Amino acid sequence: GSPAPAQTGVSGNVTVFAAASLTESFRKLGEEFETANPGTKVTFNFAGSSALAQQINQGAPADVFASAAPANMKQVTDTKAVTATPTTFARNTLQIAVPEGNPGKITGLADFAKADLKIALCAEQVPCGAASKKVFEAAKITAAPDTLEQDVKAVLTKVSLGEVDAALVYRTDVKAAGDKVEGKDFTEASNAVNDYPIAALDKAPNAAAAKAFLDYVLSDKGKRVLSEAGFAAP
Amino acid sequence: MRSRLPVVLVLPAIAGLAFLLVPLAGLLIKAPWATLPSQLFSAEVGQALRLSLICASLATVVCLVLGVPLAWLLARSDLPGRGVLRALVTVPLVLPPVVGGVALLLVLGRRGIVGQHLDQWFGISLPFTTAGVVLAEAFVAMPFLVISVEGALRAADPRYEEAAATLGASRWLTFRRVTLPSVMPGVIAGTVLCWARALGEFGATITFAGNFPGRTTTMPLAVYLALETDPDAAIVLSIVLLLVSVAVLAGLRDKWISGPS
Amino acid sequence: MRSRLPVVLVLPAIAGLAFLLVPLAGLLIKAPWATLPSQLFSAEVGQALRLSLICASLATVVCLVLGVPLAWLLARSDLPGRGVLRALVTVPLVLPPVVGGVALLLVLGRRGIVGQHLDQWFGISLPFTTAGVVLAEAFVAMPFLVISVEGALRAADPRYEEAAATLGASRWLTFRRVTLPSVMPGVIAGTVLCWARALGEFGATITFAGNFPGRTTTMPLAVYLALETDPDAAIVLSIVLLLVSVAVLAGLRDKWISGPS
Amino acid sequence: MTLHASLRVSRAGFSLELDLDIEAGEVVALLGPNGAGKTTALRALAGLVGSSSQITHNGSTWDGLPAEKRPIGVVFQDYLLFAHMTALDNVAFGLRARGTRKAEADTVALHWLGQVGLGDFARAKPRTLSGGQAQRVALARALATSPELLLLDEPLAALDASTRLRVRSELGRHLQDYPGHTLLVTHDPLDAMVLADRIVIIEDGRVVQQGTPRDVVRQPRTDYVAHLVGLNFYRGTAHGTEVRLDEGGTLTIAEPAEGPVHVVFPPSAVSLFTEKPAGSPRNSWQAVVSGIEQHAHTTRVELDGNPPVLADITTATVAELRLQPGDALWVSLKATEIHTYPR
Amino acid sequence: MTLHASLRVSRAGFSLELDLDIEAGEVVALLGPNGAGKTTALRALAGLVGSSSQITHNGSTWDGLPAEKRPIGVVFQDYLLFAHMTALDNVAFGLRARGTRKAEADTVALHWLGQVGLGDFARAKPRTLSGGQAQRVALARALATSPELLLLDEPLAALDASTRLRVRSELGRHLQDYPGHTLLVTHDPLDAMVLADRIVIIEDGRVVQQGTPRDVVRQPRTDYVAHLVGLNFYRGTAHGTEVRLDEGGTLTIAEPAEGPVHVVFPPSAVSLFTEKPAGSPRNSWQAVVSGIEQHAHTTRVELDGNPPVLADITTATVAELRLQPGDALWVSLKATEIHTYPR
Ligand SMILES: Nc1ncnc2c1ncn2[C@@H]1O[C@H](COP(=O)(O)OP(=O)(O)OP(=O)(O)O)[C@@H](O)[C@H]1O
Ligand SMILES: Nc1ncnc2c1ncn2[C@@H]1O[C@H](COP(=O)(O)OP(=O)(O)OP(=O)(O)O)[C@@H](O)[C@H]1O
Ligand SMILES: [Mg+2]
Ligand SMILES: [Mg+2]
Repeated sequence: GSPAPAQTGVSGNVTVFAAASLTESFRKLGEEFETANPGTKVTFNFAGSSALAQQINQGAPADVFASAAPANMKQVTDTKAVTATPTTFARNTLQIAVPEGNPGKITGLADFAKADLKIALCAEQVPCGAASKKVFEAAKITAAPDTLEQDVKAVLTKVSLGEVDAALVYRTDVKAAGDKVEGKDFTEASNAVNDYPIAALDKAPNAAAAKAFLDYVLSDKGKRVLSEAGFAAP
Repeated sequence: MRSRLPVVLVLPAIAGLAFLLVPLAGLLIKAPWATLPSQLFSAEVGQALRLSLICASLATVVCLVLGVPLAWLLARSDLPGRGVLRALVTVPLVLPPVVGGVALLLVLGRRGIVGQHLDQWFGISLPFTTAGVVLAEAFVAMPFLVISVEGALRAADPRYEEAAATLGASRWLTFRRVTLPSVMPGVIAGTVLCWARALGEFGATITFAGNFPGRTTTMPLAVYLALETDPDAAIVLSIVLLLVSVAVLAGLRDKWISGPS
Repeated sequence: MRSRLPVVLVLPAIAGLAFLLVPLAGLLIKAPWATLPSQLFSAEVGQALRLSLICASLATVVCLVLGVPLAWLLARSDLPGRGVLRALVTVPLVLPPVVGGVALLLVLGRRGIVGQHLDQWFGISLPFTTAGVVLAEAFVAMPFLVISVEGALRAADPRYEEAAATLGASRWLTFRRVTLPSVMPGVIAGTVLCWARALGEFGATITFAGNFPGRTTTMPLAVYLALETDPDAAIVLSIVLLLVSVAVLAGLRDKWISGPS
Repeated sequence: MTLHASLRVSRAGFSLELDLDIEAGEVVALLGPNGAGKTTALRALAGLVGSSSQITHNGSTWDGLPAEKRPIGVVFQDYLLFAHMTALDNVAFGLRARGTRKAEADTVALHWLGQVGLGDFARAKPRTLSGGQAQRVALARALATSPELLLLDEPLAALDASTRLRVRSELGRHLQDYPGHTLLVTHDPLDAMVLADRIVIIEDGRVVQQGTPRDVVRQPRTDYVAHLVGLNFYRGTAHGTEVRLDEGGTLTIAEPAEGPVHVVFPPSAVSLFTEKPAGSPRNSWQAVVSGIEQHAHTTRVELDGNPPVLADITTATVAELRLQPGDALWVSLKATEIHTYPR
Repeated sequence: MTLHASLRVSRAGFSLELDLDIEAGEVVALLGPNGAGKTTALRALAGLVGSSSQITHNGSTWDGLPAEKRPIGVVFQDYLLFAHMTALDNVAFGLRARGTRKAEADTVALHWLGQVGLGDFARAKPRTLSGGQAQRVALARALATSPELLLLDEPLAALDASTRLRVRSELGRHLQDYPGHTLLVTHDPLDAMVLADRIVIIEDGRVVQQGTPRDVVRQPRTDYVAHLVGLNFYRGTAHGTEVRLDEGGTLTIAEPAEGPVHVVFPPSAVSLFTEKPAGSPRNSWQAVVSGIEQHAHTTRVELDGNPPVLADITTATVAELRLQPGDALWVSLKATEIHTYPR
């Protein structure tokens, strides 16, 4: 990791567009950043990464964009809203999520092929779905999902309500879901690691603060907050 | 024979029209038209479109069957606490659809209050099925129908119902043959709202019924997923949905309207 | 004096009521009530709730000002192609709200067709502002108002307007003093639909106006974020939204309704 | 078989207390000025208004029975035809509601449309009918179910004069054959006279007079009734052949009477002269013309005097006298034309 | 100053072709059976119906002028009072629409409500008014703006007999003072007679007769008009004092005539006998009673014969003859009572 940034003397508002899955950790980061840099104010816009990419491409006044997937970051680099190379600041791996008490008696990834179990996966179009696909390909398992959800939270809702017996989601999400969901690690998870890229925007209204926030996320303090939430270091 | 339309009405009307239509025009202008044909004739899009139309129509039927009597009860009976009931009926409108889906899961899901019995006793499981899509859409769309029809009922002259009663018609016959035809414009307006809302339904559907191609993937779900990877394709899909709905609405409404009047 | 309510109407009405209310009851039952007070009195929730109510009400005003004249134009004028216009007006209903937000960005965004000029000439930028929330909600909610009011207008007897004309009233005066009061129930129904829909709006708002606490984070957006971090809190927030809207609707509707009749 | 109705309706500023007995086959006409409560009484009989009325018919009570369970037919004052149905469907509605099959109901309905002279309008929608045509469809609709109690609220009001005569005599024929009870609300004394066996006159929710048409015509008891039947009407006190009128003036009558009496005579019994008449009429007094109205075959002259009086004279006389409002004339009246009866 | 109107309306199955001239201060009554097009003509004058009519008034044309620009006042057949306004607001509406300030408009409106006898009902909502009260408010509403052309579609139809007389004479007084043009649509020949200077009678969209009330009453030209004014009416061909009637029968008249004529006489000129009368009447023929109607002071007997005839006889005579439908009687008629005029 990089060393903790020195006091930069930045001030003013910094607007951060961040993937919704970063809500909890980035809020904490934002508070710490404000304390470390008096005179700054971090404003977050949490939404789906793709919606954020759309907004940035339509000229939204953002300073920093933290995406949950390289694909959404690519949408903004394609339009030259960001020309610098984005940095990967966190990684996430998949876990098997089962409802409290594991009613489906799930032991491993192989159970995902059982037709009589209710299985939820993310849709291929979203990052966790793409990762799931890679995992199943590596394990040579044909999964029999009952639903292909639009995001991890939707999958988790179904797990926590016991509507499905098993699902593949990110480790961070299992952690956030609390007691109602149990997570199980599996070996094939290493085949699909999801990178979270971050970048400052070229037209950032507050370029200095943007740089400072970006540095703070990549600093050790930032890493600690992210790892508390279950993210792996890049 | 009537005078010119008054500016004070026509200007806001045109502004309103522009407000609704210019964004649509924006979509049409920016859409990558080149990809439209390939999208339009892809099997998946066809499937999603068919499923959307079928589910929205079935949901509308469910809403009509349950919602019109409900509207009548709210408008004509002298139940105590009608005001609160009426407000409660409006509530699913306010509920974020995703929460609506959660509420449906709490009741009709595998471990839901009612759903667990459905599962145990009849082996019926609604989530992740096409029936689930219909239910989710109906839940979200029904208030539109109920409120439109109730408004129309309260504007209708109740003396026609008295006339029917003196002719020996029961309340049910009166409802069917006198009340309902006389509030047809309101019912049609409500049906259109209801169908359109059901057709565009996303949050409750994906939460309650999930997303499985051919079974529960309706157009809005397909659009949402396309937005994740290929926003242009999403716009094209939306335009397809729009064009189909405009065609259906323009076609059906004229037929319905010329019918009763 | 009238006979018993007919079973064939009352049964489906009750079924419909149950269908709408049982899921809400499910939410109420499963909600973590213990956290309610802390949620209810947290500054963020208060802020989001206030913003929601203000934006939904402003959006409703926008819809009334633009939508009622539009409904009148569709119902009373003899424009060519009214059927198609009417269907087009319904379209924003069908559009998945997220796509609606994209469409608004395409038109009113800083680089949008209209928005770039607003920005250059007047320095006005709508996205990511509270005004943007109002616009997004109005865009999504207006069709409800237009269609309800148009239905009511077409059910009203146009001969009263003729009577007003013979008394020397211009179309505008006739509209204000004769037509509008006589379709008040329809306008009220439409206003309720419109307000409720605006209050629950999520997709277009988060896309067009973003999610900035205190500025654009309405309750549905807060619910969305809560779903990310604490699903139980999301349910509690939804219930808060519900209770407030029921209170407002039950209160207002009785006042409005007793007014004109 | 009698229908006994004791109708009691009260609402802000108005109350109705009306006891009505209608025999089977009898036609009772309810007459009264606007707002007297005629429509309210009819609605109470039909079960359309919440009331504490008591109605018994054929040994059974109708109290609490909803409108659709009462064996009634109603023609409403403003038609209330179902706008989305054809005239035929409107007329067939009552039969269909009673379970008659469509083909049969349509046949009967067509018959009734024919009866009111609208056989050709079976397929017409109410909005394309003129006011009178609509009224006639409403009449056919009420008659089609052969109800036990027929309630008619101004059934002929919107008919043109010539159609009215025809429909009235048809209605009269039907009512004669009709075994049920009929209540006819009307403003028109002629309708009541022609169609009704008995006339009940109400003012402000209370009966002021009832009787056969002949009695009502001959012996009105209130100004309203006298006005209705077109008679000069006074209250007075008789001493032998002289009646002192309450509002001033004295009249000489032919048949001696004593005590408080009503005094009536037709306007046609009054003669007008520019000079004080000599000759036989024992009543003559001076009066001033206050109004002149041209009627079909006579001219009605309104005179202010002691007492004031209405006179019907021939148009020739008007021309001869060159009558103008303000003219002072001599009114003369034969004692034999004056009818008195106790108050 | 004349209002010239050449009204042309055509719709499926019906067309109206009506040329009307109304002088300033003149009241023209439009009479005709149901569906004749009276309301349609009124709507064309008001500018409420799309038509190719031409209307000129005071040198300017109204063609293409919308209803609200025409200086008119209309009383509609079914009132069309604004349900959400009080009676006062209804009456004040036209004044307010013309920019009169509220206080002033209310004063004038209250005056007009008083004129129609509803001063106490200023705050009442139309739904709480009885049918006749509502009609009177509609009348006040139309009169309140002092229009140049007043159009009345059956303004008195829903009034009770006694109110009707009062409102009619009030209306008559107002129309006399009123400098504008008035068109009155009515079914009631008496209303037309009392209120109108000229009567235009239309059937099926075409004028069949027009003239002063006196002329129309004396010389009807169609069955409808004869019916309206209550005369026996025939077409025939005269040779000296003998008229051969088209529908059969011959009548002897007093004044010789030649060629095609109309023949009329009042029902009261007809006498009925059980035996062939000797005496003076030169016309007598046998006929069968087909209907009997009790009127206020006479009985009307309908007889089938050659020709058929209506007779008004006293109630005493009815009793004396014990009249029943189906009885064969002798009809007798003095030649001097018969009026003929060329066709
Ligand atoms: N719905 C109502 N609410 C309150 N008052 C009413 C209502 N309908 C009628 N009234 C009042 O009740 C009284 C009786 O009215 P009703 O209609 O029975 O009179 P009516 O004799 O039928 O008069 P008309 O000959 O004008 O039809 C009137 O004073 C009227 O103003
Ligand atoms: N809106 C309409 N559409 C089609 N036909 C109509 C319409 N209104 C009236 N008619 C027809 O036009 C003709 C003339 O009708 P109108 O109402 O002018 O008659 P009217 O003389 O006023 O009759 P009434 O005395 O019954 O009021 C009738 O044949 C009627 O059926
Ligand atoms: Mg009445
Ligand atoms: Mg008419």
